[in-house]
Amino acid sequence: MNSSELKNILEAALLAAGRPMSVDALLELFADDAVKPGRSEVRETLSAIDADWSGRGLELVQVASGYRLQVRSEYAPWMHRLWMERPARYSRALLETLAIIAYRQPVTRGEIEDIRGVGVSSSIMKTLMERDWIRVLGHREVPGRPAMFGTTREFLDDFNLKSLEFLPPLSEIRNLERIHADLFPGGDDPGQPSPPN
Amino acid sequence: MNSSELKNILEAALLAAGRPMSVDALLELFADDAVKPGRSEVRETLSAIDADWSGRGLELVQVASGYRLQVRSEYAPWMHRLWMERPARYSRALLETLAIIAYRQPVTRGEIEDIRGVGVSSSIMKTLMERDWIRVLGHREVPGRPAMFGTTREFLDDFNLKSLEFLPPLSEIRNLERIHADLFPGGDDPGQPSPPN
Amino acid sequence: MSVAEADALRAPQQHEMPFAIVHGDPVTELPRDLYIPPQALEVFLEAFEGPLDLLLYLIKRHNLNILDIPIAEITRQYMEYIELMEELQLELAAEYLVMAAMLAEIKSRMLLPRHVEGEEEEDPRAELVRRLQEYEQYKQAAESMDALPQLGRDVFEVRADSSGISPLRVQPQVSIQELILAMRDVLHRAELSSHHHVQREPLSVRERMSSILGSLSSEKYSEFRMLFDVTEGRLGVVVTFLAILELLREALIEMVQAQAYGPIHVRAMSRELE
Repeated sequence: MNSSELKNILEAALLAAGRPMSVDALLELFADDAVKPGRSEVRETLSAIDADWSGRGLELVQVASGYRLQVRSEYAPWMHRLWMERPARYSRALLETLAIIAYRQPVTRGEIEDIRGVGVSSSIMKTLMERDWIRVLGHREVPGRPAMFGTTREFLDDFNLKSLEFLPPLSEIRNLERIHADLFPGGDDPGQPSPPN
Repeated sequence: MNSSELKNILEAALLAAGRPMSVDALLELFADDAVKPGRSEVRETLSAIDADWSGRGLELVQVASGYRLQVRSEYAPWMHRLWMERPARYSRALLETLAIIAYRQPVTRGEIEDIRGVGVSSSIMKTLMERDWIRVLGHREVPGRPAMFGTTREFLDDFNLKSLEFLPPLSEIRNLERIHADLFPGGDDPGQPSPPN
Repeated sequence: MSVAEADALRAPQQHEMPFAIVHGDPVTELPRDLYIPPQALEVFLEAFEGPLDLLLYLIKRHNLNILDIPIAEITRQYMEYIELMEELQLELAAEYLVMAAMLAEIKSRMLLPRHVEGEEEEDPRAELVRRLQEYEQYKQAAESMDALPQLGRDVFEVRADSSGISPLRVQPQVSIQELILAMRDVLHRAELSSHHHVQREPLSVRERMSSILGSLSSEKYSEFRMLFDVTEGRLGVVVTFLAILELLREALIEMVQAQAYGPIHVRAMSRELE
């Protein structure tokens, strides 16, 4: 086995193993070979592999259990997109709740429920809080002192609004067909109101 | 981003993803970048990566789900020593069943049995399903509504195939026109696997 | 079963039948000094994937033309094989017996005189030949498929370490349009549930605009939320809100908020009173 062959095998093994490989574990790969590489030869080859990867996306590092080829941390910003956890779309109930908070703030959960005509689940409020889109502005001075919710700066940022004034007025929203046609020229109609029962 | 940076990112992604990456999936990595590489730039960089790995332990292949950097088959003897378990060798019955599904899809279990002249065991179908190599495409509208099976993207990926067209061609039937006509009443070319619809 | 018994089972004309297939090579002679466990014979049985496979084996073994099978000879050999199995009391798949019956039928039809009515009669072997060829096609396809580089057997996935890199948790994106459409739905529903007063809506907003303006002074700020009367229910509240928005749009009123999220105060624009 020549040295480039040895390097190919060791590099492939480091990449395929899915775990760090000690020099012993690497030597083990050649148990069936008539001519086995020596320990120092393996070490030298690891140095050569390390040199090969300098200035590239991976680096050879030595951790407690052996050597491994790992993605350089400077590439993390691109790599973490490899494992995007993409949750499902938000529910209509959540969007309506957010819209009511945006337009009616400060507003209590009870008021939101009055407007929507149905209860608002705690998980919706929790999701909106976690997303940093809404916050508690204070408490209404009525029995029970319900929390009043309003939108946040993150909400404005995420929706690309300079301020709440840039939300279209409700009076326009209700003449919808025109807006609708403008918004969805392709004929897609994700916002069709649910038909009345 | 210069071209060597782009190559480093794409190479690291192919090495770290643990799954084949389509050009679209690779482009997705740059969603946050102000200047995003173009599709043709990505393709050119993939060619450069392919060239970089020539004569080394890995190769860049294109399978159904995208591009994959994989250890070349010539290094299999050493790679097998990485894991205690030997890879499963599949029985002829399983391989013949899989071949009939691959070439004849959509096909029912009864049709597979007709071709093989012997029953297909449930355990074979179960193994193929568990392996994610086959799936139910629908049901034949005949009494009993038997399930029709076809192969999956995973099957193509696992057999290093870009699409069904790359399956080895079926051997020509050395025979009389009469038999040929019986076999392929639609005038299909027996030398080509019929791609699924 | 002893070697002697196994020996006795071999009829003289069976010498070409394999007793086992070892590494693909048929073994036709039982090693004299070896005890063959019954499992080994089962392995031999399992070497065939059914009657078609067995027939193909017999045809190949004797270098026969698949398009012109000497049916009597093949039937004889096939039956010997079946009998051997039965004598060994190995369970035989039903398909082997069905094939035996089919062979017997073809054989008898072959014996009948041909060209009875002058019309070309189909060769009694045609269906069998068709099935054999079709099976052979897929048998070969299975072999070629098995020869393809298989992931995990011939070629291997790689997985560079990325344990230091956390997955990107992406929240669903919502566009302002979706938000507006959600609000539209809220308004629609509010209207629908309010006794179908939809057509009166613009009017009541106008009315409310007037009453709000009337209640506001340009000298003194009023608290925004005092303009709402929750006892009016959601429709009333929405109407008030719309009226305020419309007044703002028309620059009839002015709203101020001393601090972020603090109370909002409203007053009529002074020029309106001039």
